[in-house]
Amino acid sequence: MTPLAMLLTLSSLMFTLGLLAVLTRRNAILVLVGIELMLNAANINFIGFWRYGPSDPALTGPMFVLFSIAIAAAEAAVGLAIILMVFRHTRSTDLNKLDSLHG
Amino acid sequence: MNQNTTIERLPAPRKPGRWSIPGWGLLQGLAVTGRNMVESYYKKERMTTIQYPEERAPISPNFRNFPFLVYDTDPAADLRCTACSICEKECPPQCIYIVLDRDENGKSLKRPKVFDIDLSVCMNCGICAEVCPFDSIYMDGEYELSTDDRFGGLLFGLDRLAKSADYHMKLRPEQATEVMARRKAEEEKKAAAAAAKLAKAKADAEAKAKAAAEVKTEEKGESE
Amino acid sequence: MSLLAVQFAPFPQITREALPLLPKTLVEWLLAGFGAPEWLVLIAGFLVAAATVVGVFAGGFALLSLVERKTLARAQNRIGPNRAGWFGILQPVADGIKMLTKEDIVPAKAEKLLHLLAPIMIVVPSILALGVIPYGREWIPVPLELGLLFFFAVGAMTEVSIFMAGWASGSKFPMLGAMRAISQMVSYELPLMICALGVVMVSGTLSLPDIVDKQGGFHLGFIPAWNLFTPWGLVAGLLFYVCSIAEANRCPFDLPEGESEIVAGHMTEYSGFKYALFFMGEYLGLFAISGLGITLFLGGWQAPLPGLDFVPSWIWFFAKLCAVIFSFLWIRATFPRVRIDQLMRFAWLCMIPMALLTLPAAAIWHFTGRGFLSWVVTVPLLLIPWVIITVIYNKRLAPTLRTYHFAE
Amino acid sequence: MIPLLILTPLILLAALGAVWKARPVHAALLLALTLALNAILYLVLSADFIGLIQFMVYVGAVAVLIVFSLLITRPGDEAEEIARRPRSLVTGLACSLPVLAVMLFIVSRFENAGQAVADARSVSIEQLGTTLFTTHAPAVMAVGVLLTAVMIGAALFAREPGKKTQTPSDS
Repeated sequence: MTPLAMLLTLSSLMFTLGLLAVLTRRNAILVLVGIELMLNAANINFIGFWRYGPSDPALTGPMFVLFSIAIAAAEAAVGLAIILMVFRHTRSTDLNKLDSLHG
Repeated sequence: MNQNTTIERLPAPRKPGRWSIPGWGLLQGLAVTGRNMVESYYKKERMTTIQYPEERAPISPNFRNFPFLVYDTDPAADLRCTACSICEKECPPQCIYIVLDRDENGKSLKRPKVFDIDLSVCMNCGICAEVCPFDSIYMDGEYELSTDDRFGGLLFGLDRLAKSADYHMKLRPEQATEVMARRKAEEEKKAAAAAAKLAKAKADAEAKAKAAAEVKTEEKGESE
Repeated sequence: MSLLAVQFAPFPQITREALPLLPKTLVEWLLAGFGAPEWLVLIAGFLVAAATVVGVFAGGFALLSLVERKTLARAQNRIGPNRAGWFGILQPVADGIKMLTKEDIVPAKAEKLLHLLAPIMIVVPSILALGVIPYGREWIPVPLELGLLFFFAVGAMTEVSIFMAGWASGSKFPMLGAMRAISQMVSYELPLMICALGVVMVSGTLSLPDIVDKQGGFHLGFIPAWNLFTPWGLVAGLLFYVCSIAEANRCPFDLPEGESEIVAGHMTEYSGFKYALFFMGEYLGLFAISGLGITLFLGGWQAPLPGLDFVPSWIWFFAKLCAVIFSFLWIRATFPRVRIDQLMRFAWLCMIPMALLTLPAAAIWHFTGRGFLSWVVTVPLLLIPWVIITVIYNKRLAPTLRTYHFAE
Repeated sequence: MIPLLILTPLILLAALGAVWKARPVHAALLLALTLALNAILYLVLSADFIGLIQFMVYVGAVAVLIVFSLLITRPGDEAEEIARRPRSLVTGLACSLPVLAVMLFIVSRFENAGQAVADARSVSIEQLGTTLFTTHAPAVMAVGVLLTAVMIGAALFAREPGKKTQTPSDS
C-alpha cells in the first residue's frame, strides 16, 4: 500500500463516517460535526495528492485546502448562527422537531 | 435630606463643557498605586502593618474577652470571690460552675472550692463582671487562647482564672483604680465600723463587767 | 574497560551569548564522548534544551508568584509575605508543599478523564509556545520558520482545555467561568493576531528570530529601531498589550475567575496539584505572551541603546520580560475588574476596528519608505479612531455627576 | 510511512468516536481531537503552513464554536438518541456504505496508476504567499468578500431580536 493509497483510504473512511453522522444524528450541531468531518476528509485528499502526486507550481492542493478551511470556518459560523436562531424560536435543536414547513 | 442627594466622590465629577481624554483616569490610577509602591519603602507612616508575634497592637482598655477572677495578694487564700453564685445564675450561656468551699463541719468558708468557666461556651457578654458585688470577676484582655485540646484546654479552672489585682491594674487602669479606691473606702469604712463595733463591744463588756462587779459586790454585800 | 576507551573531544568554547545553552552543550559533549549514536546525541540535546527553557520558566513562575504578592502588597501599603525565609524567598516552596500535600478532590458528577486531562492540557500549550521564542542571539530553542503561526496555533488549544475544565467539573461555576473565558479569549485573540499581522507585513517573515533581526539598529544613532517606535507599531503594541492581558486572564480582564462572582471560574472544582497546574499554565502563558510581545514590538533581545552589546543578549530579553511583567502587576494592583458586557463591547467595537486600522497603516509605512512621508500619512490615519473614541467618550460614555434617587 | 501508520488509525478512531458518542459534548471534543490529529497529519506530510492553519482555525475556532453553541443550546435526551440508534443506523449505513464501497473501489483501482511518489516535497512560506496572491488572487478576493458577508450575516443572525444595541457575537 503506497502512502497515497493509505491517505485516500483514510479520507474515504472519514468521509463515510461524516456521512453517517449527518444521516443518523438528530442534533443539528452534531450534524454540523459530521459535515466538518466530511470537509476534512476532502482536505486530506488534496494534501495527499499534492504531496505524492506530480509536481505543481501553482500549489493547487495546499491552496485549495486553505480556501476550504476558510470556507469551512465561514460555514460553521453561519451554520451555528442559524442553529442558535432556530433554538431561540423552538427551544430545541432536534432536527425531527423542525417540521413546521411540512404543510 | 432631600430626595436627590448627590454623593461627591473621587475623582471630581466632570464639569459639563470640559473635554477629557479617554484613558487619563487610568493613568491617574496608575500614579496612585505607583506612589504607594515607591513611598511604602521609605515613608514609615504609610506602613501600618504590625508584625504580630513580635509586635502587638496595644489593646484598648475597653477591649473585653473572657472573664478572670481577681485576688489581692495570694491566689489561694485571698480571692475576692465569695462563691455567692450570682454570676453563675446570671450567665446567659451558663458557662460558669461554682462549688462553695466548706469546712469539715459544713460551714461555709466564703470562697469557691471549684470555679470553672468553659471558654468554648462563654460568649464574652460581660454580665458576670457587671453583676459581681464583690469586684471579683472582670473581663480579660488575653486573646491567645487557642489550644489543640478542645475540651480540657478551654475549660478554665481556678488556677488559670485567678489573676492578681496588679494585672487588673495594668490591663484596665481606669477601672481598677476606681475599684481599688472604692474597695479601700469600703475597707476603711468596714475597719472603722469594726473598730467602732470593737469599741462598743469593749464598752459593752466593760459595762457588763462593771455591772457584774456591782452585782457581785451587792451579792457580797447581801451575803455578808 | 570501555570507560578507558572514552574519547572526549575538546570541550566547545562557551561564550557569554551561549551560556544558557551550557547544559545542552555539556550533555551533547558527554554523550559524544561516551560514543553514543548520533541520533541519541541529537535527541538528548533537544530534551536538555527544552528542559532548560521549562526549568527557567518554572523557576520564573515560582519567583513571580512571590514577586506578585510582594508588589500587590506594596501597592496597598502592606508588606507581603516575609516569613518563609529571607524576605519570604521560600514562600513559593511553602506554597508548593501545601499544594502538593492537599487532597485531590474529584467531584462525584465530574467526568473523571476530562477532569484529569484539562490541567495537563492547559500547561502543555504554554510550554510549547515558550519553545519558539528567541531568548537571545544564540538561545533559540526551536527556530521555526512559522514560529508566529505555531505560537497562535498552540495558543488555540488553551480554549479547548479551559472548556474541558469547565465542563468536566460538572457544576455551575466552572461552566459559567469556562463560557466567560472562551468568549473572552475568542474575542481578544482576533485583535491580538491582527496586531501581530502588522509586524509580519512589515518584517516580511513569520519567523520570530528574523523578526527580531529586522528590528536591529538605531534611528538617529540612539532610538532603537524597534517596532514600538513607529506610529503603527505604537498603536499595535498597545493594543497587543491590552489583548495579552485579556488572553492571560489577568486583572482587569480576569472575569473567567472573578472571585467575587464565580468563585474561581473553571478552576473551582480543582484542588491540590491540579489547581497548581492551572496556575502554572496561567503564569507560563503570561510569560509566553509577554515574550511574544517583546519579540514583536520591543525588539526581542536587542539592546535598548547603542554600545550596550557587551551585555549578553538574553539578559536584555529577560530585563524586558521583567519590565513587562511588572507592568502587568502594576495594572493588576490598580484597576478593578470590568463587567462582561463591557469586556465584549470593548473587544468588538473598540479593539478590533483599531487593530484593523494598524494594517493599512503598516502597509503605508512599508511602501512609503519608512521616512518622513510615512509619519505624515500614518499618524493621522491612526488618530482617527482615537478622535472618534474621544468624541463618543465625552458625549455619551463619560461619568458625569451621579445622582442617587433613593440614597440618603 | 511509519507516522502515517500510527496516525491513520488514531484519526479514524477519533472520528468514529465523534460519530458514535451519544453525549454531544463528547462528540464535539472528539471532533476537536480528530481535527488536531488531522493537523498533525498535515505536518507529517510536510504541509507545515496548512497544518498550523488547520490547528488554529479548526481547533481554535470551529471546535470551540461548536462546543460553545452546545453549551448555549440544551442538547436533547441522550437515552432517546441511543434508543433511536438501531433504526437510524440501518438507514445511515444503507446510504453510506455504498458510497464507501464506490470510493474504496476507485482507490483500489487508483493504486495501480499512483506511481509518481515524490519523496520530499515541502513548500516555503514565500512560495505559498506568492502563489496565493498571484495565481489565486481572484479566489482570495472572493473568499475575502465571502468572509465579510459571513461575519455580517452571522452577527445579524445571532443578534437577539428586539434589541437594537447588541454587541455582535463571536463568529
